[in-house]
Amino acid sequence: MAGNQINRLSGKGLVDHGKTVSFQFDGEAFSGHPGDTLASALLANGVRLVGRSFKYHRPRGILTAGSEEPNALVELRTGARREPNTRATTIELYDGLDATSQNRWPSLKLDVLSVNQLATPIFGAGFYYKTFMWPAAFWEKLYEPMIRRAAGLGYPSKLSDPDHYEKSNAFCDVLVIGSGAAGLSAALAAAKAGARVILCEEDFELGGRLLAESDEIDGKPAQEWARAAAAELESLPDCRIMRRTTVFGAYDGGVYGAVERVSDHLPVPPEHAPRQRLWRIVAKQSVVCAGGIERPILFGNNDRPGVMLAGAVRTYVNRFGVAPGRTAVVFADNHDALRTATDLAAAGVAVRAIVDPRPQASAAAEQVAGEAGALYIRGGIENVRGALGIKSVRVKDAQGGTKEFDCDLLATSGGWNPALNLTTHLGGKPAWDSALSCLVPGEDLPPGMQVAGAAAGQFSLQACLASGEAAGAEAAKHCGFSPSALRRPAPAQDRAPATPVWYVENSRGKAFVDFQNDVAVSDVKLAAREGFRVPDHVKRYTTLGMATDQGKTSNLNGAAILAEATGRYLGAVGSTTFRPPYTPVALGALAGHHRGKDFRPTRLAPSHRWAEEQGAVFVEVGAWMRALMYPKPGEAAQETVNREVSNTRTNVGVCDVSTLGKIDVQGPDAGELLNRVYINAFAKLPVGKARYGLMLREDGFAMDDGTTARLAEDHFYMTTTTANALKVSQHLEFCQQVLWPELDVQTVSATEQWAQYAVAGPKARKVIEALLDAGQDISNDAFPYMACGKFTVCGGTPARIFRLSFSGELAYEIGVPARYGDALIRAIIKAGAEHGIAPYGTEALGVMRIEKGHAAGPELNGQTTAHDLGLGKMASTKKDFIGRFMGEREALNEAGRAAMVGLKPLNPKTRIASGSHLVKRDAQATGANDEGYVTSMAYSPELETFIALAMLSNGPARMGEVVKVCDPLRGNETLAEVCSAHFVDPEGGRLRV
Amino acid sequence: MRYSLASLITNALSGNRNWKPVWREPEPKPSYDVIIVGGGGHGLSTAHYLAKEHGITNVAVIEKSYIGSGNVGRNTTIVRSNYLLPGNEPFYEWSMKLWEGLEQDINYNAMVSQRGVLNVFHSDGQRDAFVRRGNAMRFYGADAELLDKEQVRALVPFVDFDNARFPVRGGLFQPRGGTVRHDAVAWGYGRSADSRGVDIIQNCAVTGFRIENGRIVGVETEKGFIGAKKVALAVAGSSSRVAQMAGLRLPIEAHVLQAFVTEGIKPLLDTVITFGAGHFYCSQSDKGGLVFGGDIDGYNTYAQRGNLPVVEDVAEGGMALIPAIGRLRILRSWGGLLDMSMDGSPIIDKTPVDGLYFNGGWCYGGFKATPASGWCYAHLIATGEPHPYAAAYRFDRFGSGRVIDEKGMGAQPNLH
Amino acid sequence: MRINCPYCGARGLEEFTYRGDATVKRPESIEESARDAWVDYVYLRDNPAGLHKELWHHGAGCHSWLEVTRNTVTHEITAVELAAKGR
Amino acid sequence: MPILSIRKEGGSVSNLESTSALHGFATPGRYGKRDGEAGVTASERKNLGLATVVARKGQEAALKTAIQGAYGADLPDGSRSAVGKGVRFIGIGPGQWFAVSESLANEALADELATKLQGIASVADHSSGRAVMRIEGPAARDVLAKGLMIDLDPRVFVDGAAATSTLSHMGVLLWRDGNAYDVALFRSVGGSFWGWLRDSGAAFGLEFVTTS
Ligand SMILES: Cc1cc2nc3c(=O)[nH]c(=O)nc-3n(C[C@H](O)[C@H](O)[C@H](O)COP(=O)(O)OP(=O)(O)OC[C@H]3O[C@@H](n4cnc5c(N)ncnc54)[C@H](O)[C@@H]3O)c2cc1C
Ligand SMILES: NC(=O)c1ccc[n+]([C@@H]2O[C@H](COP(=O)([O-])OP(=O)(O)OC[C@H]3O[C@@H](n4cnc5c(N)ncnc54)[C@H](O)[C@@H]3O)[C@@H](O)[C@H]2O)c1
Ligand SMILES: Cc1cc2nc3c(=O)[nH]c(=O)nc-3n(C[C@H](O)[C@H](O)[C@H](O)COP(=O)(O)O)c2cc1C
Ligand SMILES: [Zn+2]
Repeated sequence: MAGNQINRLSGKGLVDHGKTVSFQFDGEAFSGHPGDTLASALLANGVRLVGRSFKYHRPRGILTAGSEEPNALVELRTGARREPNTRATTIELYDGLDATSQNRWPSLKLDVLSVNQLATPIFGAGFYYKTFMWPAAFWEKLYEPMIRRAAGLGYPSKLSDPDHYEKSNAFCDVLVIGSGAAGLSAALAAAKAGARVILCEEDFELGGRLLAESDEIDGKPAQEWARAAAAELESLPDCRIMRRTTVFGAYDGGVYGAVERVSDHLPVPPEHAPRQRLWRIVAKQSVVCAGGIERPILFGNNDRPGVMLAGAVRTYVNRFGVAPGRTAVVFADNHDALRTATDLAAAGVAVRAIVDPRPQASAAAEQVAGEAGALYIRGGIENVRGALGIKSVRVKDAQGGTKEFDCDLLATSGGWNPALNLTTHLGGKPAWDSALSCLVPGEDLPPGMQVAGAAAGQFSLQACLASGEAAGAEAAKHCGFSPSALRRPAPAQDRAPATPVWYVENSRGKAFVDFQNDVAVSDVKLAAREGFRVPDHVKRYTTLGMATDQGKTSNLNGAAILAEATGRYLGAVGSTTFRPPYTPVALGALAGHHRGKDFRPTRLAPSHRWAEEQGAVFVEVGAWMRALMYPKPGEAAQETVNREVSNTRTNVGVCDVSTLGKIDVQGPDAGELLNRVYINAFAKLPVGKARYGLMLREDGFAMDDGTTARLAEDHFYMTTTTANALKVSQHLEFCQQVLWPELDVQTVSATEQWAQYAVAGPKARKVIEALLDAGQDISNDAFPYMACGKFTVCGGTPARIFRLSFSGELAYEIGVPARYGDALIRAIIKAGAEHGIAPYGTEALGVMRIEKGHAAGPELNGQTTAHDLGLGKMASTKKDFIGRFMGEREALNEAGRAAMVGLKPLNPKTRIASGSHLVKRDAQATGANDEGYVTSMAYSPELETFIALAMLSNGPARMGEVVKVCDPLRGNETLAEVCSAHFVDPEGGRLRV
Repeated sequence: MRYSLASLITNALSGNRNWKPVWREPEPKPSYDVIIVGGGGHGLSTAHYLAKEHGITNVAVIEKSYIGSGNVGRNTTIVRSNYLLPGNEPFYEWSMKLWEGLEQDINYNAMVSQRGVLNVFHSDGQRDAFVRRGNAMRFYGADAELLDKEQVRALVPFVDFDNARFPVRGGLFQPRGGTVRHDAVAWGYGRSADSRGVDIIQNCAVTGFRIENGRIVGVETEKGFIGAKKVALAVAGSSSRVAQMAGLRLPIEAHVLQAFVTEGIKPLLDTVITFGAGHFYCSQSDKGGLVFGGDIDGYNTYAQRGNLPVVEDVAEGGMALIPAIGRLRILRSWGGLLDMSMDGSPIIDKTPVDGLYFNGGWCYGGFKATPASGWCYAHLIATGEPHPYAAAYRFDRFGSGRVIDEKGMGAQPNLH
Repeated sequence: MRINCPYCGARGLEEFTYRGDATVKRPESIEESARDAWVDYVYLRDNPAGLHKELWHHGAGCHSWLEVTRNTVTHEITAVELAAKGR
Repeated sequence: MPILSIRKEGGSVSNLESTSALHGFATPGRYGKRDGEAGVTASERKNLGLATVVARKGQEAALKTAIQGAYGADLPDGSRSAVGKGVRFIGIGPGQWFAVSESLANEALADELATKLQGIASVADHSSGRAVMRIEGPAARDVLAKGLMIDLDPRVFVDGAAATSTLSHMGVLLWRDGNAYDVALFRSVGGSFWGWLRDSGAAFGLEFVTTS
């Protein structure tokens, strides 16, 4: 098969000619060499047609040799690993590579939607804003689906990405971005000065343009110099070289985002290796040596396969050993591109002509043309023939004469633009350099950033080497190192003035500016005519620069056309904004490990494993998994809950409440702090007692509730709801540190330290007594309702016991150090066996608290006040506390507010769905009649009816009234009676036995 | 020039050489009846409705940059009316109605796409909260459906139902919700206002206000003083900065929200989806890019760009919801300045300065409000009375406690 | 963005939570006459473009509340202090 | 599980079996790359005494004197540790330290500290609330770098250095002990931590061994 590489230049370039690699493109088998990209291998095999454009489905080839490629996008890999829109110019060839062209049907050569080209006059810039409006209903049904199908490029896989990703963090003194002449010099200078250096290179080889040119450095071929520099860097202990790593963004504080393509050059990631790795690099200094990006000169049908940037042609010839064509024409307005003619000729490619659009003839160009055996013509390209690949070009000379050249390659260059994207990510603006005719990095670089080489507008090799070295040394100096004297003097005059030509006037056919998005010169002009006169408006109206290449090869040409069309100086027109990422970044890499079950950490309660053994059903509560219920085989969910509730109310149940937030509050002023954060008083709470408290936000709305126990004069133990644990800790720290730093109080989270179980039910005491070590008394007299204390259980295990009840039954909460949590639940079950103990989950817990009318999450929704929750009377009038003043605003206390009540359906068997809204019995379900909503609902096995808690306008004054419960979302309406929220044991007798 | 099939063809036949500017580029007049500060969606829609509904055409919209350069041109384009509280829901539902007739009204295709907005939930508690919201929507005549897991699967089969940390258990769906082409909204309203005589003055920042005896008399700008009987602010993320020039201190903080777009792909996602457990919401643009976003960065800023932690957070949410997007690539990320109000709801009101009006506090949700905001603001400016749909959007609600706090987060703008 | 915590050193944003303006002061009085001061404290903000004193909580680190002086236009941080001075 | 007879286990008496935070997740053995020496070795340091010591207002100097007297350690004013007799004190915040001890196991450390520091510091026990994992081996830094955004260069993160930070969305306290890193994590995330460690160490070969 190797024999099919008809355009391979034997022995030339850096590819490994000794080995072949086989691959497929559109189902056809080809071969290439290690060191090839898909693009170079395709070109080696004489394949020029690679893709179709976005709008007109025009046949497209390969324009560049790097990550700026707008045309040669393919679907790489198949099945779940399919990667649409992958640039053939950056895909490293591997054995078995399988790529498919995209945006064509039925085939690349014969594409039905290329009929769009016929309608190009109608499909001008922004045409869709002017049409598809009639009739209105047709948009969703007809126009939009049609547009959506036609738009987009490759097909995404709809299967879960099978590869894994990870993230890593790195720190350095100096981050060098790019490994061309400038980058290697910068890294060497900084590393030799002693700085910790990271060098990132998006390519798989170090060297940048050095790999692509036939330059010499210090008397050696540049490629050799690059290899030696890389080897020297590798040998330095504090220099880390990261190949295949693109720095995609600069962020505040010296943070750089980079993505390393760990396994993309392999068929599949090796075992244990990720596909890609996101790096967050924290650098004290950075040196951007990202090089330059060549821009084309535009002319009619400049998008034909075979039109290629002049620098890319050299890359294919010199680095990959591939002749991108057999017969070439060079069309350029600059000196640099003449090397293309030279290198092509040296590689045996016939160069027919060098076409120079500049007003003045160039003696140098004329000479190069002579040496390459080409004609030197001052003029422009008028047209390009050959839809699926260039067959010939027509050149119009300065005198108006035309000449047709048969050729299969047209190398074009309009000059170079610094790759300055990263220098603007923190809001910096590039500056216009009128001598170089390009944008260069501005003054307002991100803090700690320097720019060198072509990225700084230093285009000669000498200047790249010198500026790289100087920047590397300077960066090291900023980090406190003393670099040795610079080796390379900066060249005296390095600013070859450019006479840029942006496009050829009056050429035939569409001249494309933005290839991928099919934006032509005429579109930019049309936009200007319609009043879109700033680059950003033109971009948005025409989509210029919005494709996957982000206009790397087109933005400046676009601005130049706009400047001309609006009669302005190009330097004054400005530019659009560069944004991260520099090149597109896979979402998988940005997510790293955090997908699937690893999206977020999972917090497991101390009884988790035991609960699993019991067959518990779990539910996510924030980060926690909690047991929702413990179904017995064959039991329906409602039956389970009923059983758990009834058993708790008649015998005894146990529930893991360890997930509640627990905060240890110590110090002489602990009571005072609590006084200020709770609406009710805590300072005088006796030692050995607990109290329920409600906290407000400073705006007067309820924030959280819970019980707090006083374990010693200077020691309280606060509990919060599971959901708000972090928020409350943070709030307390705010109060301590910001509001009242004078208080002598210390808080620390104890949530993880204690495994805590609620043991509830008439027989609860018996169970606890069975666990208590001898000589301790928890009788009702010794340890009444709301008592708390330290005990030992199960032979010396330290325990805290609280006589608290959420269920409304006689109940205890028993806490032990969490490492005993698993053993304790087993011990509780064992001790309770003779009393009929059964575990209950959060569902049963919810039923019982609703039966008792205790507010919880659905009622503490951040929109309710103490008044709404029926707790207004609890508020102390003697002290200031968080939320007091704002909580007294009239609107937070007025009678008409929705306040908490109970609801019983007139028919006990009818559910009152949570989230239903309430209206008067005879009123319609409309906004004007809305009087509140149902917060929580349960079936009460004890009362044998559904019950609910609701927030009802003026609710407490409407006991006995029948209201309509409306759930139009599910088409239900029910009548219910307003009642007290305390459904079961309203006097609380059961708590106190 | 009216857009029609005929005008499109006629122009195509003449090489598209005869299209006229979509708006004029007038020099400012010495004075106007109304000056609107801010050429975003709200400013331009206000101008359109002032002219069309109230016949007030001696109006200038003054924009410091190019029109649409603000949030109207950088948002994730989601429109919906799935609000909870009575202060909000009727307003946003009115906005939905205006969207539905927008293109005929302004003769501009803004690609109003009613592809549906799906909010998934993961627990019974979240479901109940969504039910409360869905019912509130139905009470005010909006559409809402509660979907179970299988119905969600039918809409978005590639969501992770099997291996998720927070499994999807259902969703609240608003079929009439969807997306609208962001830029087209600015341009369409601008074109319509211009054609009715409104002057759109670009690249002209307002730098101060001239207030005499407590009454506004005009604005200082980069192009000099311009007199006005009434001045109406609609500067979104710049609200505090601009209001401060008139001596006002607002219940607003400026924050940044980032948004993202992937490379264009063939159709994947046919609806708008919002992931409750992570910070991620996503739709696919007609061009093929997945457009998505997440949480705000969370600190006061005027920098119009965000930081890496939120980029990662959003990607993590995306991968957790749709693990098939791992190999799709983010093409561009950007930020917009949000006027985050203290209760998360907007303000459309008079100010203590006579003749100076304020519109702001839209947080990350004002794009969908663009038509109704313009409608109600124009009403306020023209009549001096708040429009009934926007009657709750007053400054004094913070003093009285009649806040409109959809999320129940309190006076903490970065949490709304 | 990285905040140089006086206790922990420079740490990434993800370790902190934001609270906003550090210059607002909780009124001492709960008399009706303090109403404006309360509304100011809870709701009104200068929200400047430029230097801003603001509170951040180093929740994933030392749990300190920090008073950070930061430019809201450039994100440059010019000072970081413990909010509880003398702690 | 039967209730066992009373036995003494690290300072407290209990006939309840104690359970490791990694129990049921991590079993000893080799994970990831199989060939060659393990790049990273992880073990759980069980039964450590762990406690926070927070100075009371105005008592920081007194506290320092007391600790110096009792344990011969100078409480550090920053995020690093001081090792005294049997106890390591790690700075975790202004006026706050995290004490770690092998000899004063489990509750014993907090009990002793509370007694000795009565009135000058607030002491809270965390011996059950955290699991302490020891991570060591040639690839230890590379593994930790996948979760921690802390510069672990040995010249920066010197022996005894410490950091309170997050690791893969989990709060951790990390300190360096010789060439080993100790990571104290919250007990409830033991399984998630292990999942992260297993995945992050796989490329280097991870050996999980148990101690104590
Ligand atoms: C990333 C992101 C995603 C969003 N996603 C959605 C979404 O999906 N759905 C939704 O409903 N909303 C969304 N929003 C919110 C929505 O975009 C905004 O609330 C809304 O656009 C704000 O109104 P506007 O269009 O008038 O603002 P803008 O477009 O910001 O207009 C304000 C204008 O005022 C100008 N201005 C400022 N200062 C001056 C001055 N001194 N003189 C003159 N002019 C001045 C600005 O230049 C700007 O053009 C999002 C926002 C962002 C940033
Ligand atoms: N004479 C001319 O007109 C002209 C113009 C431009 C360039 N040049 C030549 O090009 C060379 C420029 O040298 P240089 O060192 O400045 O640039 P370079 O182009 O040689 O190297 C830049 C390197 O940076 C890498 N890179 C770019 N962005 C990156 C990112 N975000 N992350 C990681 N890697 C990234 C590229 O892959 C490339 O290897 C010189 O040899 C110069 O002579 C000449
Ligand atoms: C809905 C929507 C879709 C977008 N799609 C693209 C896109 O396909 N390509 C692109 O480059 N930018 C896209 N953008 C981003 C814009 O290029 C630009 O970043 C954004 O409007 C903010 O402007 P700025 O980056 O110039 O500040 C899109 C923006 C929005 C709001
Ligand atoms: Zn800190």
